[in-house]
Amino acid sequence: MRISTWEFYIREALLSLRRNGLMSLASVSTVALTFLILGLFVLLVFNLDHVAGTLESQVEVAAYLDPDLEDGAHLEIAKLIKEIPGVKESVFVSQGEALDRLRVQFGDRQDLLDSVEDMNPLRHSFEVKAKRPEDVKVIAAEIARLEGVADVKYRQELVERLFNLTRSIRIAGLAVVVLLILATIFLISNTIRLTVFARRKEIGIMKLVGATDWFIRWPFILEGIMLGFLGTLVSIQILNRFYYWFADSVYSSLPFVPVVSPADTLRQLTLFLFGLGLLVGAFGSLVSLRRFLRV
Amino acid sequence: MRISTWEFYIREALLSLRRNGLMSLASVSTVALTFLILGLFVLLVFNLDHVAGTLESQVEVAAYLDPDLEDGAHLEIAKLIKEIPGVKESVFVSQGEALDRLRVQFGDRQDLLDSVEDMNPLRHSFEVKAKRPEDVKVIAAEIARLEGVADVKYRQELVERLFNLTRSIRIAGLAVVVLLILATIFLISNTIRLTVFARRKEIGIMKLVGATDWFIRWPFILEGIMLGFLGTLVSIQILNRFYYWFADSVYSSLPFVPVVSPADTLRQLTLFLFGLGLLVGAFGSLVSLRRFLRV
Amino acid sequence: MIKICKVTKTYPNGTTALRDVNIHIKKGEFVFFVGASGAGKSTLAKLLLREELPTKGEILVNGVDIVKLKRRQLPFYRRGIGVVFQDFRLLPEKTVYENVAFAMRVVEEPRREILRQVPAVLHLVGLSHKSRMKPSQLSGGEQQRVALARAIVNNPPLLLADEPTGNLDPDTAWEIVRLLVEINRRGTTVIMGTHAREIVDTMKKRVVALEGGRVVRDDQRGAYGCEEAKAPFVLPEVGEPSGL
Amino acid sequence: MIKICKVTKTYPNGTTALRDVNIHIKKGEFVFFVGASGAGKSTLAKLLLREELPTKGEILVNGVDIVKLKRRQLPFYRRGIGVVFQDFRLLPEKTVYENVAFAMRVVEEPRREILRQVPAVLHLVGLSHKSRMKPSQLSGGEQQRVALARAIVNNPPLLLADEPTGNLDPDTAWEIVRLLVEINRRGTTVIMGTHAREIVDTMKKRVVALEGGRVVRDDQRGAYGCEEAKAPFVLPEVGEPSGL
Ligand SMILES: Nc1ncnc2c1ncn2[C@@H]1O[C@H](COP(=O)(O)OP(=O)(O)OP(=O)(O)O)[C@@H](O)[C@H]1O
Ligand SMILES: Nc1ncnc2c1ncn2[C@@H]1O[C@H](COP(=O)(O)OP(=O)(O)OP(=O)(O)O)[C@@H](O)[C@H]1O
Ligand SMILES: [Mg+2]
Ligand SMILES: [Mg+2]
Repeated sequence: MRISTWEFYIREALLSLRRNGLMSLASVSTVALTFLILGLFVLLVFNLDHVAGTLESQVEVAAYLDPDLEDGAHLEIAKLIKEIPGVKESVFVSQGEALDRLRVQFGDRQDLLDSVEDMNPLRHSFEVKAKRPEDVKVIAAEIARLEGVADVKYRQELVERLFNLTRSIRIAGLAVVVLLILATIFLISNTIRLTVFARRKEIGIMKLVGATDWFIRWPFILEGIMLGFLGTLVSIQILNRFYYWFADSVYSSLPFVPVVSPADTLRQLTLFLFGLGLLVGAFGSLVSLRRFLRV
Repeated sequence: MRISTWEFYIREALLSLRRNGLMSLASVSTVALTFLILGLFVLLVFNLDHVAGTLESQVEVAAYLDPDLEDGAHLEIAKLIKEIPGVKESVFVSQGEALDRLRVQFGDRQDLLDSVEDMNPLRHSFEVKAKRPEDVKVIAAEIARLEGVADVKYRQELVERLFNLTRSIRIAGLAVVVLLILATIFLISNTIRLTVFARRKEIGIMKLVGATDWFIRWPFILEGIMLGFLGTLVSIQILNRFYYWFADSVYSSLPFVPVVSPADTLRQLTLFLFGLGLLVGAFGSLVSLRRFLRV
Repeated sequence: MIKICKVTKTYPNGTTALRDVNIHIKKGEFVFFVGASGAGKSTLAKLLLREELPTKGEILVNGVDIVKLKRRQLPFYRRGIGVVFQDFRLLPEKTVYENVAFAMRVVEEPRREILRQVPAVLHLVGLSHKSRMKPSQLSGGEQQRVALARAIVNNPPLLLADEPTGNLDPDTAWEIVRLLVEINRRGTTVIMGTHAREIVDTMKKRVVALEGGRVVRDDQRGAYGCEEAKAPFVLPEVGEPSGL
Repeated sequence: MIKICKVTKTYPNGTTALRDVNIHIKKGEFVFFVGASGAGKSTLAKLLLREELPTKGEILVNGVDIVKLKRRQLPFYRRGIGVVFQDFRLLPEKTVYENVAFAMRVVEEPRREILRQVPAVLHLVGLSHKSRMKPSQLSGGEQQRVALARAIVNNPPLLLADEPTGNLDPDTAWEIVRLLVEINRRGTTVIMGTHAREIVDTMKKRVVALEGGRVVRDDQRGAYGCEEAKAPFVLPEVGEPSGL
């Protein structure tokens, strides 16, 4: 195929974009708008997943030590706990600290504790966090087998609930995103189909003048790709600005809410949307043409 | 205007729907799909709002009574509390009940309480729920002024957080829904504009034959209304089925999650979507026609 | 009835299609517009229909300056004119019957009238048997006759026919001209742009000749060409050098 | 070169446009197809271009049965045919130049060739000055000449011209016919459907007459009508009763 033919295809595609201003605008804005909605939900799902992950990592196992353990023996135990696979971190809580905490929990009913002050009945303990909630059970068992550990407790029910919650969030999020992707593809190719439909007569004429199917297709495909590209560009710009602003304002006003850091996420999202945009543009054109090439 | 002219308009609109099969299909499916997404989010927002409302109604004020109050005096106080505007419900918690609760809270550290068993330091109290979290402050003040009430406590911080949370949910939900409505309107009228564009030549011919603008407009408007109607019908059907299924499965598997009851919500949503669908269809046609009527 | 005074039409792209044209047409006249390809015949028809506006000059129809017509009044003005467009301009999605009926529906004729008139007109142009077909299912000449049927169905006082016989064989063309003459006899002013030398020469009606947008001739009982009889065409010699 | 054997064409809506047609055309011939409106001329052209398939019969072009051509082969077959469509079929969004150049791009002519050939052909049909315009900015006759320019720009071995002079004044029409004759002299087979009696009668070429889809006449040096000279048309009497 001659280079000048490719030049022709590209020139045709560009010209057509400009000539069919209304139709191009309709396609580009449909891509931009649907991708904007899609992108916002992908970001939302990313963040929900992140929050879920943060929650998961806070599940704790409490390991109470033998009350008659020597001072300093807990350092050995700490080392052993850290070696258990799946453990994220473990924190030593001394008898004294435990009582202080209880005091805080009791708030204005401190008087209840005054009586026990002198004979602190609490024990030293470790608070162990697991990387994933499904590991908690195994970790608890491992810790229980360590020498010097008297008792291991974790909130079975809470762990399971959390596990269910994060799994539901992930499944629902994925489902919504997949549905939105399908809807987006459908809406965009609907629009492209209409723009091709408006030019069906031209396609017929080209065929009668001796154009091959591919000679007719290429400019349309390139146009579809350009439409996809432009639409994606617009949506990506808006998404970027919005998300940086959003992440900033959350960081500064609600620092305890975990937000996915923008740079990485947006890079992935950009790649994904561009890929999708170009594919939908190209295939949308290709599929829409089929009917009208039968002349 | 003659009746036969109206008959003509309707016949034209119906014929055009059938003749422009591809374009009609594109419009109807765009309406259906965008409304489906819109409807799902309206339902989601309704439910989030419902959950938020449920949370709000659980904000409590604790009113501790004078320890040396006569037995039975609390009945009088209960009556007075119920009369305070904004109070949703109030529950009497006796000394004994309070201790039992504490016991439950302590779990396996019951030993802590054994010492206080005999000289129960806890007091009788009322747990008062407000209808709206913003009323809590006023209600607490009112209760404090009652005779026989020694002390009033409520968790200022929790109330405010909850208040913020529910307000954010409502604002964010409303914002998303409004944005989706705008996007929906835009996508639908984009599609209609393309279908009108494909018939711009016909419009020009009609004008040259002496048709008034309204003679040309009416069939398009009616067609737009029919497109909107059909699209809404499809989306409403799917939304109905889905939401009944969803509500049922939540009721049966997660009874503690509050779900908005289907019947009412769906009736409102149906009305809203039908209104929106018909309006967008009619106005979409009307606006799209404008350019091409200038002949 | 029609007064075209010093009309010049320059299209937005710079082409001047009419230059300083003055034509008066009386009610009931039958006028041929002739001229080479691109002389400005269709442009004149477009101006009369107010599809285009003149760049300069006035066009009075029944004493009304149609340049000044308001958008609202346009449809009502146009209803007084039947038009056969050079490129037919039929509604592609409507049947032959509906295309013709459309012109009557536009003026809200009662259904009874439509049911009576449309088949009659289709019979006149010889297309009764094609009334259920779409324009795309017709031959060129058939489409042209549908366009004529639509133009005359409302008995308009003015008929603009832009090459109404361009796609017709001589016999059918003559039948159409016969029809136009008949309509003209009943009082309709007929303006016909045409290239059909035989028809113009035979009819001996008023002929306005355009050339490069100017009126170069306006004869009461004129012919297609300047000389009454033109020398017949001579085939080029075999082997003659040519520009191809 | 072309053998049309027992071809019948019935359109999906039941109209039979051609009935049992047999025509053989030798390479280098110049053939007129004449016939009343709806006789089947355009249908024949559509069959030869394989825009439509015959209901019955065979069409051999250069020994190949074009009915059996595969979809893939179609464009290459069509490149051997230049066509002037009755309704022009220009690409509305392209300029005159681009419309003509398109036929050359399709066969991937080098750019040098396109730059040389397109202006030359536009000059031949007298439209050099309109090359930057869109079809909608041209008069009917100008559009028709663009269609012709596109048909001949690739020097195809077969030229199908469906009423290529229908929208042209007699002088321009004769120039176009002259062009066709010249092209024919260089070896191109020319098939021309026409209603122009004067042209057919003057040219004395082979004439195939169709009537209701049947070949009713096929004369080697024929005329438009059966009789060499037809009685001139007589205007209807004043006041003659009519069907309107
Ligand atoms: N819309 C337009 N924009 C620009 N130029 C135009 C337009 N329509 C016509 N023209 C130009 O105006 C001139 C007159 O055109 P017009 O259609 O009036 O010719 P005509 O006499 O009808 O020719 P024909 O016999 O070929 O139909 C031509 O040169 C044509 O190219
Ligand atoms: N696509 C179609 N579908 C159905 N019928 C058609 C179709 N095209 C043409 N016809 C019919 O076939 C017959 C022959 O049509 P054709 O176009 O071949 O005539 P023609 O000889 O070219 O006439 P004209 O001189 O008017 O152009 C006509 O009766 C016409 O109505
Ligand atoms: Mg013209
Ligand atoms: Mg024909």
